[in-house]
Amino acid sequence: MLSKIVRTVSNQLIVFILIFGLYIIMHGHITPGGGFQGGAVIASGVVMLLVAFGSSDIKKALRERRLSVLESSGALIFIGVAFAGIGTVFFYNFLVGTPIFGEIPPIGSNSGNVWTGGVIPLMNLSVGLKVLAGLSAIVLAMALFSSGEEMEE
Amino acid sequence: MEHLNIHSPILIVALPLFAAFLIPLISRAGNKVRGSFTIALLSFVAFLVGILAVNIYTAGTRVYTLGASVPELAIPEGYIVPVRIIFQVDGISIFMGIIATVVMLAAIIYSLQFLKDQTGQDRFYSLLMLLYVGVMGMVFTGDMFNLFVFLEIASIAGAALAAYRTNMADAIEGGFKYIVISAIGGLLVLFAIGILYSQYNLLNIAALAHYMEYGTLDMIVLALLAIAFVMKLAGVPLHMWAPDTYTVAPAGTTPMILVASYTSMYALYRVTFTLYGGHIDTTAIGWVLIIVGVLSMLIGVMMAVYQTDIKRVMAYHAVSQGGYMLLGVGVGLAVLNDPAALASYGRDAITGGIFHIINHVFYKALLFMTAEAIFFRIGTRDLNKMGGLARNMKWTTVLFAIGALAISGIPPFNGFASKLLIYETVMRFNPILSVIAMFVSLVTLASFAKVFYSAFTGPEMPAYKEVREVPKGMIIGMGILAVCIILFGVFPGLVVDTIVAPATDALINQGAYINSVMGAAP
Amino acid sequence: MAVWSYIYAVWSPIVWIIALIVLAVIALYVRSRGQKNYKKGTRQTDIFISGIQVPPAEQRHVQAHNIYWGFFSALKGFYNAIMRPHTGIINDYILWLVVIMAIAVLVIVTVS
Amino acid sequence: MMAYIPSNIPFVAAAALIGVALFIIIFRRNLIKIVMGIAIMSSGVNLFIVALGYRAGGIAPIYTEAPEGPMALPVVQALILTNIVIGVCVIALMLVMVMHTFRHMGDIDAKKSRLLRR
Repeated sequence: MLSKIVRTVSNQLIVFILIFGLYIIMHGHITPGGGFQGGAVIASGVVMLLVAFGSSDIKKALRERRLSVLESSGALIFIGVAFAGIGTVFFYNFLVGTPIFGEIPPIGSNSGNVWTGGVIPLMNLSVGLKVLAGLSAIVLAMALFSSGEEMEE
Repeated sequence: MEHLNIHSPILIVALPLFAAFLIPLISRAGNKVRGSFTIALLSFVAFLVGILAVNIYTAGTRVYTLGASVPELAIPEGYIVPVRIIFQVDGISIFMGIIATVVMLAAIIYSLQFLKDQTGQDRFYSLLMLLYVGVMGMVFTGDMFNLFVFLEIASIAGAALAAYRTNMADAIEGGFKYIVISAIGGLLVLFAIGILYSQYNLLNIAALAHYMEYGTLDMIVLALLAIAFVMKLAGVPLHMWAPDTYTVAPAGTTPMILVASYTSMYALYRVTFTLYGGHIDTTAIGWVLIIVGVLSMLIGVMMAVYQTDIKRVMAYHAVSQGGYMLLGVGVGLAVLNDPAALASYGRDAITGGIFHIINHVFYKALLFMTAEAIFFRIGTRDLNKMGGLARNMKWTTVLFAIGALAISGIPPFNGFASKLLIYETVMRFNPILSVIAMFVSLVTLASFAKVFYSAFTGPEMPAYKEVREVPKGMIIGMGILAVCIILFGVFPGLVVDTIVAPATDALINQGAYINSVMGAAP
Repeated sequence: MAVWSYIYAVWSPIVWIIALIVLAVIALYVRSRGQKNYKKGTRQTDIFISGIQVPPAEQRHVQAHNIYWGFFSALKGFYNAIMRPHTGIINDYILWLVVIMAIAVLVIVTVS
Repeated sequence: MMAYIPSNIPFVAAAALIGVALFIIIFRRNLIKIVMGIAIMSSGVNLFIVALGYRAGGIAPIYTEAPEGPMALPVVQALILTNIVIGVCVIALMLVMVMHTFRHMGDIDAKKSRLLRR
């Protein structure tokens, strides 16, 4: 556990890291980034908390079981979205033309419309969920190992 | 039904993937629910594999394009090359798929009892499903980069499974060796794919084969891909990881890791026969395969006789039997451009080499399972400490004897059928190779006689007076494989005609594979 | 369909089963000629080695590393040679990979 | 001759990275260093592949507010992105195994911590 200044600052900063990570996840289809990158950003926020507060405090907040559920559901949403298109073909982009992310962007340079991309933003979101849960679990497990504790089952 | 048939190539890969991530959630409901869910899902997938197999044997190669408006639309309107991810299933793909599915079913049924009191079972089944996904994806995909991705999925899952028993120091070591080898092999494959992409702007195997020019860079790519896959299939002298990994992996997973190795063998054949077919000097490459095969056979079997760890004996035999497959297919490849020799013995040599894959996977899976059954009951793999186990473990003894006779090529078990084909055809190509193959078979028998004597016969050891037979589920898992072994041994002609001959045709007939994707090209 | 013939060999399950039955009949006949008037659990079924004291079970069983002793002894040089590369060190495995890779590139480029 | 050198620098760097990585993996017995070698090798391959898509004066292949001009090839970037994700998994798994090796053997030297040989 580090000093009070570091703890307070990282407590405030984690909000911005979360928002930035979510921004990267949700704008993955029009700007650089995507699910993995955003998830990695949020996981780096978890690393910051680990450094600031020590692994035993974080262990109480981030249960391995919760992370596991989050990770599984991220993957399930991804495959579920892919399955939803199986009326035509697996991975078919069935949302094109619907109000949800269904607008078709103009060809060439444009100003960037978030409501495009069909199923791709949904997949980015699910990948982001999976990556943030998975990377956080890995980092937490390693931190707990180095401090001599075990991850609870 | 029609819908299932159309979408079966992707469902076979996607359903286990879905299940792999659903299993951690289902595990909350208890071990029984998870077990029955896994078995039910795998039975459904096996049913789909059956549908797809029948369809392929009657209607030819199947193409499934992900994300297109029609599954068969490999090349979109206005393009001249395929741009989407394509699943392309032909005779040899579905052959490997059948092997993986049967072994997976047996392994799951066996593991349900084997792991009863272990912790972390939800992760075990998730990883086993992921390994299955990796194997099926590798054999079904028609895209070089997808091949790499599924290779890595199979490697990661396989390494994590090999190191599943983290309380054993050697298990961690075996898993670590496997992941290092796989990571470097995978990076070599990716490097080769990068070179291919830089030259042709393509990733699809059929399209690459269509435009292949075979310049110097392509030769380097061939060497990179071939050596990476030879290492993954444990060919001498790159076999040293195999005994370490197979020895420590838990019983249900060792057969699946073995199948993953032979999936790399499939990839090697796909690269040499389909991707580079018609360009390479088949005689030279064929002889390279033959030399690797003969070295694997000899060194594998000589190392196996020396071992005193029961699973290590079998692991070295896996290396040795891999040599038979390379020998058979190598002979076929060496005479591929000679129609007379190909018709008289080359085709049968390839058939023998491919038939040996399914036979070997079945009996080696059975042997690994019996070895792990002994470990399950007496807690050691050291042959020096065993003795007289046949008195208390009658079923295990019988099943081990079936596996040992099959691997030694004794009729009426399936090892005899494929070895006969290999001896006969190799004899006409080069008699010395055939003599070496028979000698290796002899040493194999000797080595299994040693294992049988040390473990099962002899006086009853006081330490093992109270040993009981393994639970019924484990015997059923092994029994499935034993029944397959006997059936394949008694009716080899039927099996060869139904499932092995289409696989051979798919390898030899490069044009059909290319045409099923590129046929629609303008 | 079940009969499978090739140049030098023929495989037929029926012939095999007949041969198996014949062998079984012979084996059962030989077995039936044996003595049946011994009693289990008495000294009649004990091991007898010319009156020597019978050693305990662990010492009667030949251990695995002693089996084929002559074979390994005769091939000592060969076994020393093939045991040396099997070091079990991961670095050596990769070294083998790099060496074989270089050879393979040379072979394939020169052959074509 | 000199004109070729600048455009080949990425490939030279990739080759150097892969060479360094192979050197580390072959000659360093420390398991952590082997993992680092694999990470470096992965970077080298990634650099090689992403350099294939380079075009002189090209911009990032994103159409949002894109200026006129050629774009770099996006497919290779998608490929290496996949490889980066795979690399993260592989390296995490390897590090966990090294941790367990240290716990069991008290050493992370490849020679001293081995149990399986011959």
